[in-house]
Amino acid sequence: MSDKSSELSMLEAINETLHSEMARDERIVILGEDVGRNGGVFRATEGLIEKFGENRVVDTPISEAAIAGSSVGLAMAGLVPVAEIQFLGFSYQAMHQIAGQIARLRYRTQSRFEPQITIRAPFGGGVRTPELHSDSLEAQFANIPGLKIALPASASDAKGLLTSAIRDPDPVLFLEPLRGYRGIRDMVPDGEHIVPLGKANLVKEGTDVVIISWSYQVELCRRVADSFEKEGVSVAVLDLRTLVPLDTEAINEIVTKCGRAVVVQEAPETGGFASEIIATINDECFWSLESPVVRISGFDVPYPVGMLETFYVPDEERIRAAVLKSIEKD
Amino acid sequence: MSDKSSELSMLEAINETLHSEMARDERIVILGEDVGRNGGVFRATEGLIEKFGENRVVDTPISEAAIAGSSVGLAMAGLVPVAEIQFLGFSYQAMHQIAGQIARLRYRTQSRFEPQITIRAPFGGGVRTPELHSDSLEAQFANIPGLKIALPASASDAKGLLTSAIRDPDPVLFLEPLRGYRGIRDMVPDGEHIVPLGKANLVKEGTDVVIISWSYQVELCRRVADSFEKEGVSVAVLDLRTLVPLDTEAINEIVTKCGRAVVVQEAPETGGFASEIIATINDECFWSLESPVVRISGFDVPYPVGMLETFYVPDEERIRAAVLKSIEKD
Amino acid sequence: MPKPNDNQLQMIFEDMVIARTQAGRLWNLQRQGQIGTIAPIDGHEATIVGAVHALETESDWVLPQYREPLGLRRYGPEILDAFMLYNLGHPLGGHIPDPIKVVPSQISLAASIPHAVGLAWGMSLKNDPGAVLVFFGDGASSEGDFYEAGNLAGVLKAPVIFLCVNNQWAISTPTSLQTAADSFASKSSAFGIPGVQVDGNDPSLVFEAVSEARERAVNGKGPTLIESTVYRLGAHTTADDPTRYVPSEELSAAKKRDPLLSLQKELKKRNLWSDEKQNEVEKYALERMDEALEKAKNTPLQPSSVLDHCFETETLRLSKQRKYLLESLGGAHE
Amino acid sequence: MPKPNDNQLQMIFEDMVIARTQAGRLWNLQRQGQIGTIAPIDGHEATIVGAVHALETESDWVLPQYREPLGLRRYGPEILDAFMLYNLGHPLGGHIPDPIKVVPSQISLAASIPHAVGLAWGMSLKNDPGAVLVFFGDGASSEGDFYEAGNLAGVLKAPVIFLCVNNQWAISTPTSLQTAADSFASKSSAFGIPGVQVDGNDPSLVFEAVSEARERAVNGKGPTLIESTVYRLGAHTTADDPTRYVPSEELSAAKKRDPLLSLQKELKKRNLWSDEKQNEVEKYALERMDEALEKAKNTPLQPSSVLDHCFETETLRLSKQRKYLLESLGGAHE
Ligand SMILES: Cc1ncc(C[n+]2csc(CCOP(=O)(O)OP(=O)(O)O)c2C)c(N)n1
Ligand SMILES: Cc1ncc(C[n+]2csc(CCOP(=O)(O)OP(=O)(O)O)c2C)c(N)n1
Ligand SMILES: [Mg+2]
Ligand SMILES: [Mg+2]
Repeated sequence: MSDKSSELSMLEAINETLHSEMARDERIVILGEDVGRNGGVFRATEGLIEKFGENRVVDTPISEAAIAGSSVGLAMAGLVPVAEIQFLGFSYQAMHQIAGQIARLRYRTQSRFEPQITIRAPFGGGVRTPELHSDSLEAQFANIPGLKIALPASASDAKGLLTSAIRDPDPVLFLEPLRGYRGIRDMVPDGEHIVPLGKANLVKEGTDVVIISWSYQVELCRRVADSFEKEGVSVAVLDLRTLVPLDTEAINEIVTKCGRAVVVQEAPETGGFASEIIATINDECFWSLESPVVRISGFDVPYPVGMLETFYVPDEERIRAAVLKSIEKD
Repeated sequence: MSDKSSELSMLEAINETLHSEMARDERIVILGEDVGRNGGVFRATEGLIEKFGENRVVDTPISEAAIAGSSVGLAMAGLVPVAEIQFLGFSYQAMHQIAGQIARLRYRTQSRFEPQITIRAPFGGGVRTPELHSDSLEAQFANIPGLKIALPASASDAKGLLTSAIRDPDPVLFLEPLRGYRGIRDMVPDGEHIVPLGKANLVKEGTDVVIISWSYQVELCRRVADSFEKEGVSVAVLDLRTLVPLDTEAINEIVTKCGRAVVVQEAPETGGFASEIIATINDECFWSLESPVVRISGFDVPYPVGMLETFYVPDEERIRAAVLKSIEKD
Repeated sequence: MPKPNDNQLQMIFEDMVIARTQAGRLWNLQRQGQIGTIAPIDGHEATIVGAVHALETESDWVLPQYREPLGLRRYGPEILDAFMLYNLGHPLGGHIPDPIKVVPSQISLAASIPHAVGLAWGMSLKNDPGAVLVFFGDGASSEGDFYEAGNLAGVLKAPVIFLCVNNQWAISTPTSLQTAADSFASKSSAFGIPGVQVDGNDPSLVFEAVSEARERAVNGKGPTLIESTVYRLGAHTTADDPTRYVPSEELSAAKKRDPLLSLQKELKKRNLWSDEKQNEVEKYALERMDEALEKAKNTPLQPSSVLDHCFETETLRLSKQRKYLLESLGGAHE
Repeated sequence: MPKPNDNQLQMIFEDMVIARTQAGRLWNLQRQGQIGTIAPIDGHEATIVGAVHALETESDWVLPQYREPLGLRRYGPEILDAFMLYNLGHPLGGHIPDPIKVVPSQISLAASIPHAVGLAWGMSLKNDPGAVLVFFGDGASSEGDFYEAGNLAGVLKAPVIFLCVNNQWAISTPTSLQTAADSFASKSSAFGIPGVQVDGNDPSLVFEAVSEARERAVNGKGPTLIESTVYRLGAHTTADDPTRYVPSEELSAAKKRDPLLSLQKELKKRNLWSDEKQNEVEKYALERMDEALEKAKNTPLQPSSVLDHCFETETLRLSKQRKYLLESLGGAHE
């Protein structure tokens, strides 16, 4: 392990990680739509087919269910599939394989078969995509037992979490924010870099109120927290990094310390993962709450078309208002 | 409307409602696996094909996605599909049609097309079924904007809610508890009986603590509440009846009155709909809470095999303990 | 068998020229950042226009994938108007008004195929006249939805026409990696329905195949699967770089078979087309597009419309969200 | 073409008799409430046993739907042991131990077909010898999974054998409502692979077809779709009442073609079978089942094992749930 690092976009970090993991472990097979010759529609898999060949980097037919379903078989054969679903919205086509099969393989066979399967998929708003390209479906997956969910908010975490995801003996859904592919750049450690699944990241210390979030929204939360500094309000930011496993200890600790919390998600409000965080806070540290937790979400409508996107996705202004609401004296 | 009523099982109430709605509205078409000659594997559609013919009661191939997807087209043609998914677990095969198409039809066409579609599916534990027959997936659907979710807890509500569901111009997922089909019997009004979507039912008044639940679990909650009566503890029971729309007013009112709440669900804890209820309580009436809301759930594992079922599904003992925990003085 | 007559052929070619011309303008508009990602129609005109001209617009429904809208002019100017709103990211882009029998583009591949089957089935249950035509690509044919819907349609004998536009590519994936089947048409065996392969660069052949399929459909003989073979002459979309994967010789060869070239030549020879006519039609096409763009740009949009049309009647929670949105907009945006 | 020799045929028939006998006992056990819902094998024995005897158990995988377990005896006694645990609702019913190349029953129809393709593909990537055989019903063939997986296998030339057991019914749905295709075998055209139809009441023919398909598979020639035609002689499951929908004349006719009857006759004629042998085998079958049931009943089960095997390493939340469960059990159950 080296202690050098390089500035990379999240996309570059992901691509680099796929390269190094494939070189490390011969069992890894990449499969998905346009992942080969084209290097992925966002270039996340660029250069892999040239380096590792057509047997290990496979352009599949447009069959999400078969991509997920054949990954089960590949894992049974002792390989390590890293599948790409071109956009998370199309994981619905594979839901019976992801939720009904991949997530249950270990349980139903009592560990005879190990589902060492990673499913990568881009998601999230802000780049004016067509339908079903931007939807934040993480909460729906979080209610599926047997599946882990990682959502990096930085290039460095993208590398560290993807490495953990691929090596994890259980299935991991690895969600990549579209807006972060080129929009997020930071210093990424060279060489092997591991961020364990289940450890949240206290992006910013603070004592008055904590904003809890994940994926691209963390960046907005950080900016809002910074902006409060000048005003003498100390705002912490906790990046969950993974929803399953959930770092309840980190949540407990920081909420107990601050006494006030805001949860930010892009997903629709009803049944979004923010409600799980609020329920977890209720379980873990209700008595330290000095005000109700404030949640900021997308609305309870399908992800909208381009012209309406900015009115849907939570922005700094809304997060700011939520912080103010959380700390207002009543 | 008559004010007579008859004692029916939930299954009988559903069957009767399908008969009377089909007679009332010629546009209704029933489709699904084994819904015709066989009358449904639980006999929910018994007698319909004989009365309304093969054009209106259709045995489809085993293609859940095509059942849901062709329902979209039937609705476009001006018909009113009432589709059956044989077990809710197999709605995963149709998820891209339910979540990606049915729930969005109105929004994406700006109401040119009306998705007057009902999807019925049995679910829930307690009857030792094979895999994927018992899973409580309601929270995953609740995070899908554009879909309503009704889950009756009594035969009478089954009739009233199913009538509303079929007549609603928007898609309704109508979930029928396996354990309730024959296990729940009560007085059902004869003739037309409507229970509006979005109105919770205060099954039992109470002042010390309220148990909030839905579907079959309501029955257990009621029993627990009754048992507390002798001990001088006044336990209210709120049956949500529908998760979307959610009756936040009823939740607010009863939680404000009691100051203490327990939420009971069969689904896995993480990301279950109980967390949405807790978040809603946090939003609506945080300041009236005298103790943290207690949630009782299935565990974060796939729904287990028969011999382990009783250790998975919440029972009266667990609900009782939760009530005690909620009211214990600290 | 029904071939387009001279008048029809002229109208078909006119629509093809208009589609190609407008596609060029659209590409530029996208490059200027005026509209979002688009999927060019280039190379698909003969198939789309030829197919649509074989339908009865009053009774027959069309369900496009996403590459078709510019070729659906025969169904009325409303299609282009809605398409320009769609390209701007305006919600009304999804609203093609009654009574136009065209459903908006479908992004989720193959997802509209079961809709088409349900619609056709519903029409026959209601004894409505007409048939349903659904467009989809070679790539989309690999989705379970295609097969489940095709099989269901076969059983129901639904009046539906499955039109697989095989343009040789699904983004970067060639048909050789998409299926090992002899042809896409041969997949019809799985449904027990006829499968027809047609040269999609010749609108007369497409017209003929669709006419026959329509005959079968409206006469209770059930569905037909048509594979129309073309070549995607442009990029997959404005976001795609086909030079990464399309062999340039293959593309040049395909350009020689450009459906517009051969038909233009033939029509000119038969004095059914002229350079003046060509100029006139191109001019019209651009004017029409500018007009539609202008109209789209001037179509008002309330920010709060993000919350409209989720349900017929707003839920309590959506009302609360609307209040929040309006407050957060400070009233200024409304 | 490879036919089973006399010895093989004897072994096949023995397994068929054992399966039928055990199925009868199972039915009674279910009726007595000793085990959960089961799906009888009656009528499917020749297909299942014949197919499995054409495989190399050391190298070839089998993925059953749910009707097959009693017919998989050739893969070892572990299959029945696991199956009895499964019937009791014991979690170890899903654990067929290494190195037995059989995957547990699949309840989600067609869901194991893509698994079979992935497994076969993985084996060929690793240069492992052998092939993969996946069983599924006529009804399951209508699921998108079948088509997507079949198409993928065709492209990959994966060493997989798709064995569609057409028993004429999917619960109450007859094949005429399941598909309009000429046969289930003909669906292979959609994948560009060979499709074979075989009389599934004759284990020699099934053996032959599977042997050939296996030859193709292991020689890099890719997948085969086999439709084996039988008749479901019993109820769909113990929860089903087939008198509601199965025409009784059809059932009586099918019973005359009972796969056990004709083969028994033939073997007896050739002195390869006798009444004594029959009795002996039946007795063995019942003893073996009782033994497996006893063993299953005596397999210990901790209530807290409901929380085992979700992940390799327990998450924080699962540990908390385990603590809660153990407390709520009051320690008494452990
Ligand atoms: C269900 C689904 N999966 C993946 C995608 C992403 N995607 C968009 S277009 C495309 C290729 C489609 O190819 P084809 O169906 O041949 O149509 P063409 O673009 O060639 O006209 C893909 C994979 C999608 N839109 N929907
Ligand atoms: C995906 C899915 N949908 C529905 C069911 C419910 N179901 C169980 S068995 C069955 C019929 C299956 O028929 P077939 O595949 O022909 O097998 P058979 O029982 O005849 O052997 C159905 C519909 C299921 N198990 N899985
Ligand atoms: Mg294509
Ligand atoms: Mg069958």
